Amino acid sequence: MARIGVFICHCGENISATVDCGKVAEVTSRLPGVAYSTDYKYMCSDPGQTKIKDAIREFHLTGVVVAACSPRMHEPTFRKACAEAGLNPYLCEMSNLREHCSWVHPKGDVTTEKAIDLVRTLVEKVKKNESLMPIKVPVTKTALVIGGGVAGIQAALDIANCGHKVIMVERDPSIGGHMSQLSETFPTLDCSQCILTPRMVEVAQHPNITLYSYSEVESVEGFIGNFKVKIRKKAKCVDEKDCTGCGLCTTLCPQKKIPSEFEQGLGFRPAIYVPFPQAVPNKPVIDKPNCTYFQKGKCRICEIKCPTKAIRFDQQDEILEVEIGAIVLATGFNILKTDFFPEYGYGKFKDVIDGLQFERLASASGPTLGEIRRPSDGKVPEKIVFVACAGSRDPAKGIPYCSKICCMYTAKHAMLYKHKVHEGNAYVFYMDIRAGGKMYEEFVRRAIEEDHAHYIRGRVSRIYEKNGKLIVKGADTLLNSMPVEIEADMVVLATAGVANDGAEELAQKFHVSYDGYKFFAEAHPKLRPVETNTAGIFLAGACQAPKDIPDSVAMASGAASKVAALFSNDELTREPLIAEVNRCAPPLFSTCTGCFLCQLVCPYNAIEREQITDRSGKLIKELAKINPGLCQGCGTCVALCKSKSIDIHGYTNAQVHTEVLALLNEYA
Amino acid sequence: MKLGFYPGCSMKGGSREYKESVAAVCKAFDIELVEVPDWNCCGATAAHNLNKELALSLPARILAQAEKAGLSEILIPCAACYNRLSVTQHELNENDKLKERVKSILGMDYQGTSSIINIIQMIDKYVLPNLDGKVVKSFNHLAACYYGCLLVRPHGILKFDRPEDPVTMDNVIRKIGGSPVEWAYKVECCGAGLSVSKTEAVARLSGKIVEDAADRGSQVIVVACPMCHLNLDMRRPESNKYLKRNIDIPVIYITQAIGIALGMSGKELGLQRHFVPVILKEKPEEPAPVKPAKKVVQTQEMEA
Amino acid sequence: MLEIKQKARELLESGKAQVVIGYGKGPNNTTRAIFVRKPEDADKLVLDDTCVQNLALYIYKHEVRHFGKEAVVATLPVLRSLLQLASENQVKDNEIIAIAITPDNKVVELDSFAAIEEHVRLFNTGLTEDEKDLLKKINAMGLEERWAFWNKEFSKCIKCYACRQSCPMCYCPRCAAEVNQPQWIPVAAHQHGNIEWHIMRAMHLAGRCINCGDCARACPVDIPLNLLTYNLIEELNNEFKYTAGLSASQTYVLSTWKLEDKETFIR
Amino acid sequence: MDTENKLLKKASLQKLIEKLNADGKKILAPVIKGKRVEFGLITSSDQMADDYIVTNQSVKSVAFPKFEKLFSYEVTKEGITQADTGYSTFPEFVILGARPCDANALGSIGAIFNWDYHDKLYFDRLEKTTMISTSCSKCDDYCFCTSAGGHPGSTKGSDIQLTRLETGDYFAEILTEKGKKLTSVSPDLFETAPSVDKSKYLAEVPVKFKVDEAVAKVKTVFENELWLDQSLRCIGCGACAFVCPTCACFDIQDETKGKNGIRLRCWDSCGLSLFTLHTSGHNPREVQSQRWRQRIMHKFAYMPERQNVTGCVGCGRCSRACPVDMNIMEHLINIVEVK
Amino acid sequence: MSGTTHQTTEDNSLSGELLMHTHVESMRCYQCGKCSAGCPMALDMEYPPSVVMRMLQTGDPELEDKLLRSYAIWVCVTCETCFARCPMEIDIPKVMDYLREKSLKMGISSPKAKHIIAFHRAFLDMIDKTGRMYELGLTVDYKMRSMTLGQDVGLAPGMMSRGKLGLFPEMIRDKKHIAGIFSKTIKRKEGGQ
Repeated sequence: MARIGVFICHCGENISATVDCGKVAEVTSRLPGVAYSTDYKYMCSDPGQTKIKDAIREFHLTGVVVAACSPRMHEPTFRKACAEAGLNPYLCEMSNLREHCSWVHPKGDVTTEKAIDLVRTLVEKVKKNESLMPIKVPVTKTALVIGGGVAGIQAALDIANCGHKVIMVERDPSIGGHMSQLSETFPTLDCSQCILTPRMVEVAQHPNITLYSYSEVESVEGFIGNFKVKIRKKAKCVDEKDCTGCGLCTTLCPQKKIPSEFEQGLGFRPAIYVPFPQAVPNKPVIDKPNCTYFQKGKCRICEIKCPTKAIRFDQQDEILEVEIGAIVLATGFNILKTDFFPEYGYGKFKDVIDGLQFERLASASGPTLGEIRRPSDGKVPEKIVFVACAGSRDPAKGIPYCSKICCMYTAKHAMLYKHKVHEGNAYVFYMDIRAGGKMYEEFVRRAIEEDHAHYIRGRVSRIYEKNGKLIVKGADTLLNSMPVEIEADMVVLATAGVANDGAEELAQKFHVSYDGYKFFAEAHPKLRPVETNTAGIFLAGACQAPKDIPDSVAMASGAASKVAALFSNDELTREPLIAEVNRCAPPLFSTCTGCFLCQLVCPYNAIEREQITDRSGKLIKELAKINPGLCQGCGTCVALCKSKSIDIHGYTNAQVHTEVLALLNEYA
Repeated sequence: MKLGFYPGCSMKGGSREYKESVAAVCKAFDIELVEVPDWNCCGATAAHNLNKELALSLPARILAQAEKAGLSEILIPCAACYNRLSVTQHELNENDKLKERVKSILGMDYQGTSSIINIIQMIDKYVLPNLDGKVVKSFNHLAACYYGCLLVRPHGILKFDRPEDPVTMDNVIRKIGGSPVEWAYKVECCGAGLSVSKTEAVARLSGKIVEDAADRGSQVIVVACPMCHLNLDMRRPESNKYLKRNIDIPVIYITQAIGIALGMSGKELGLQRHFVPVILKEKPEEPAPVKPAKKVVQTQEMEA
Repeated sequence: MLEIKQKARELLESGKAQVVIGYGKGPNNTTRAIFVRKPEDADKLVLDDTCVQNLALYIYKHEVRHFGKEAVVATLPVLRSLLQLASENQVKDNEIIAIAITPDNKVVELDSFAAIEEHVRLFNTGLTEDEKDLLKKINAMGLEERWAFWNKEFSKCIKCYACRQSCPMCYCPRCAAEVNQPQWIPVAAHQHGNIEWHIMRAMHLAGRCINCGDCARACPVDIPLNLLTYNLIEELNNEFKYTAGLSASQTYVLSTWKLEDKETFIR
Repeated sequence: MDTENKLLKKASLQKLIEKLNADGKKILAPVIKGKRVEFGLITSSDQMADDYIVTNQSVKSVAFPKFEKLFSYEVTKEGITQADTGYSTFPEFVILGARPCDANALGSIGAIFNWDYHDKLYFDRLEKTTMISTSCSKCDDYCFCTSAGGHPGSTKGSDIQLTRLETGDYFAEILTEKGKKLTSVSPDLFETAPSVDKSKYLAEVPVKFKVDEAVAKVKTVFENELWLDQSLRCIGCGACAFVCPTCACFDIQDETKGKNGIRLRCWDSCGLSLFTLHTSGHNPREVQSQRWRQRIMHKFAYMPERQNVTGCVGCGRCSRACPVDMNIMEHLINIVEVK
Repeated sequence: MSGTTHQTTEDNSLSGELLMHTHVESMRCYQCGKCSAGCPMALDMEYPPSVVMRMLQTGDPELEDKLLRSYAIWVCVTCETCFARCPMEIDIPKVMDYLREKSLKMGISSPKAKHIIAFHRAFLDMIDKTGRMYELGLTVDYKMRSMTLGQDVGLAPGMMSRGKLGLFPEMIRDKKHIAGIFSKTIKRKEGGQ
């Protein structure tokens, strides 16, 4: 027989002003199973808590209902008090008389009646409460950072500096990401490479960081604190230990005209190559599809000439399996493909380029050594047109969002151009200037006022080539939409930032959700911006949405701090309020039918398949099993289970049922 | 094979050479054109400028007549008529209420099931596959293929080719031995229906088209629309006046180009009816072409 | 019919199957399920218009599974049941051989889900015109009239669970109606208990019912139970272009979400 | 008492119904409901179904309804108080037109309900019920009463039995005091009967097996394979048991509302898998063949042993109702034929 | 601008009317100007397309009136370039059609556009009468209406000599049908021309 204690709190006058607390205590004391009932001015105070503890001991209470304020604040308080008196804390529940009753209703009998209803409901529930123990999950204190751009680098260094192991996986031969391609950065115009390179080197040299470049994640299993990740190390065909990075091979390779990815196709590289001089690791890889030996079966010049005999043509991809406690996704973004703008001739006219290409032109280490020369004939452009919102804010092209970074880098481009070609003319077609950020607006104004970039408010309709010029047709919407036609030498499109190639597959691999544009989705847009819906997986940088360097770095540090917090304990303590699939005697083992429709709906991927076998190993039955490390207790599986084989501890079917009946005054 | 055929008014008058050449080409490929019985004018720009219901009802009558005659595929060589009929069919198919209203105006049943094709689609579908061995005289000219507005827009409804940079007609020219030029005015507007009522605008717009074609070295402009032809050919004096240049590039229909390649006579194709005399210069011998640099496939590599 | 017998004999003789679930004749010229285990018994198999029972529910019956590899004479509902069961992980690929009839009356052996899927595509799987008419009729009733109609029908129910037991999709070893802690659905065959039972069952079949009609045929008191699922079938078809039992790999429509899903059904 | 033979004119039946109604009795008779014939309340003879073999459901629910309140209770802080049922409020029923097998079957159930415990509810209801059976003038392929110890004109369990004559009038046998009492509402309606050879009006139900042989044989085949063979197609529903006039298994359920609750008795069936499920999860009758065997054994072995009656009257309802064509007569013949 | 500017579409504004009749949401326009930038006739318009859209957005009756009296709506050639490139997929040509029809119905069409309107009317009258367009007749009719007798006279002999100008109109057989269509549409609305 249940022996429930009921404690009605006045909350000063917060509750007692409209609810007759004494009456609530008196009426509820008569409920079957209630062994003790009282009211008090401040239940959360020390004397209040003492009342609860004393009553537990004196009346041998089997459950406690505290009718007070929101459990958000004081549930831990009262549960702790109960635990101190020897009662399992999960046998204590709070009824929220303040927010749910006294604050929202006037004083009166009806209000008191409602308070009684609320308390009675919970009394019935607590009768069916069970003692629960918090769940402990061991934590592997190694983080996996995917992506070696500025966000990944920042996250890796921050975690590593906290003393935890980090594995970094980078798809390309070198880390550095888009930031390493940039010339200067807004709004300070400091050199991108100069600030990034030391960080890249730091990653390579950090004792806590293991870098796998030219590698990809093959598969992910497990859950927070206990991921098992397979990494595919693509064959570089160069022995990393033997190679000294002397670079001789790259100069001897007969293939010299392969468009360089790093130079955005504006420069060339050989088939055995280091993407850029400051690359980390600074050791070459062989690009098999473009290598003469791999394609034609002979050449081997690099192998023959290598002073340390480091070339390994027979090297195969290698699969590594690592145990990981937390994952940071920092896979970055991409820009629009060239077939996106037929009306601008993007991809058709050589001198219509994108922002990243302009960065390479402006970069001192770029194909033109920092001189602004147009790709078609190497001429220094006298007139250059920048087109903002090229693809962004364009629902017709499927990208209604603002790419956020273009306004700033376009201003920067105009400025860089004017700094390098003093007599040149820079035109910027824009729709709005979005320069929210420290020193950002000032930066744009500088481009206009000091560097005399011609800003024209209007969208370009068409660009075509004529006599070596690019005719840009726009309109000035601030001048009655008067047509504007500019004969430019070069056009730079501030193409929209889009989700990276393979983002969707990657998201599915990691079971993180993503939005309609395939950017990874954060768990909460405001309060959990670096977490994903899958516990233990965090986001950093532009894989979540287009963002600039400071934002990416800040987010990376945020993700790193989340990882560090997770790693601060050996075990992860989780609330035991999670779902469980029932078990019963053979031959059923469980009433679960193994339809696994629950598996489909679980947002946390917490449902696994468990096989029941007989002694000889023959499969008897396949059941759903809930991984306590992953389950967040959302209850979706419970709602879907047709055979009612799943229950959530703390909110069992029986508890909810009895609560409903009690509320209808039909309690058992 | 049989194909439904809606010639449109101008083919009976101002652009009869278009009809003549369409007929000649179709005959050469055993395509029998069955005219929509008792067809009427589609209403052109005038109707939709002044009255929406009229603008829908006139084309709907044509389609209804075609349906009644059991014509499931209708060739509409005039780009303007093609556009009006396609748009009408689309609008009525999208809006049942409107369809009912139009049906009551017509006093006829109308389903909207016929498929409508333009001249280039027809050539692409029925002529090109059977072209082998038929070309007797390579169309060895630098040609500016002019598509105009109404063949490609609105793309959502017509769904023909690439709206900003169409290539189907260029491909046809290439197949008959011609060299299409890269130029900028493929889909720019010629001024269309303002030819008579606002000639100076048409002179300007058409002038720019002709000028770009000339500047790119074109020896002929190929069109697929009587309206375009009118503005580029008949309005040449006005456009030359606007340009202060004397450009004498002839303007011919795509069907005439094919006819020429098939070895038909100028008379058969109605070339003599053009204002700008059709004198086709041969494509100059080119110096050995410089091998173009291998097409750069730009890959935007990313981290991991 | 001859071919069916032949095919069954072949399967049993070759050992490809140990039991053929099919239709046979009982006394009084009735049609019933039979379980042929010996090649010589294959002659007992029949297939005619009276063979309407959905045999799919026998394939997971413990005693039948015990015989070994099963083959089943598969009418369209049986095939669709197999696919639906497969999508719910109740049967595995290549586990069952389906002996099916093509639209031009040829006997074919389908031993994989892929083959069954292809076969099912040859048939119309939507509601028939008659079924649609019935649905229209019931939906044409006003709310109160419909409520009265169902109340009257449900009042007949004796809770024998023939509807559940005849349904291949009702494979739960413990039905939700049998959960007694808490007792969500009253056991007694009173009005309240009957309504809750039938509505719960219909809801559990939403997106899963393959419309074989066995529930209604099994009912000893003639409650037109399949009328309940017609509506669900139509709604899911209209709202999500979804039909149950067309593919072994289709994901359950009511537990998946697509960007293009409309939400107009929320009223 | 000795049987009194009377003649009830066709027209008099209607008058009898009116009189009984006026006397406050409720009359249950077979009525046509769609494609089925079921017992329903009538107020006039033309509401009665005319042409039927047996009703789809048996008459047992008059004394053993599909669910029945046993008592009500209230939970208070001090404990539980139990309130009594409304025994005395049972209405008086007259069953008009039950078949001899049905009338006979109430005795079989009665034997169970009066075995180790006298079930007051059942007998109180039965006490208030007068059974006017009608003998069978036709039968179908499912009928096998003659193999189950009955026959189409059996008067066992009836208070009055009517046999329809070719004139449309009824030959009425007043069999019990209760029957006699019923006729007293209007004795003049029951006229003196001419001498009637009742057997001439009865259907011929062929004997398929001897009931004693079946009873003897069933005891010997407990381990036989035939249970599995017979029950392979059984889907384990309760249709057979619920339409059976002699099945008496029930389940006890509590239904609560607030502090109050009622305890109900509901039909149950040994064919349902839950019937013997233990709390532990173990089920002694794990598979359907065991449940099917139990059903037959109970009717033909255990009941004859314990209650000295067979649990089957040969009405054939279970076979007619079975969704998968389980035919009890065919199966019993199989059993009898086991060597 | 008057004080009644920037109404919402629920009001009896022109943009609300447009939304109802053509399903074109002028409020979607975010004034990027791509339409005006690509419009071949923008130079001739006092209100280029993006300005037209802006005027509609204001809901200001004065601006709406100006719009309906504008020359811009008549000079639009419906080349669809604006629609093809509009990032918000606004069907501006449809808007223009609607504005023209309304302008005409209200009798406030720009006097500057009288030649254009005259041409359209002559064109339609021709169809009304014959079912088909007949160039010579059309030209004569138009010139009578627009009083531009001198213009294009030089063309006629050229056309004639090239067989491009028939002397007699081609008639369709079912003229009544066409006349019926006209009387149920354009004439109904304009109360008979």
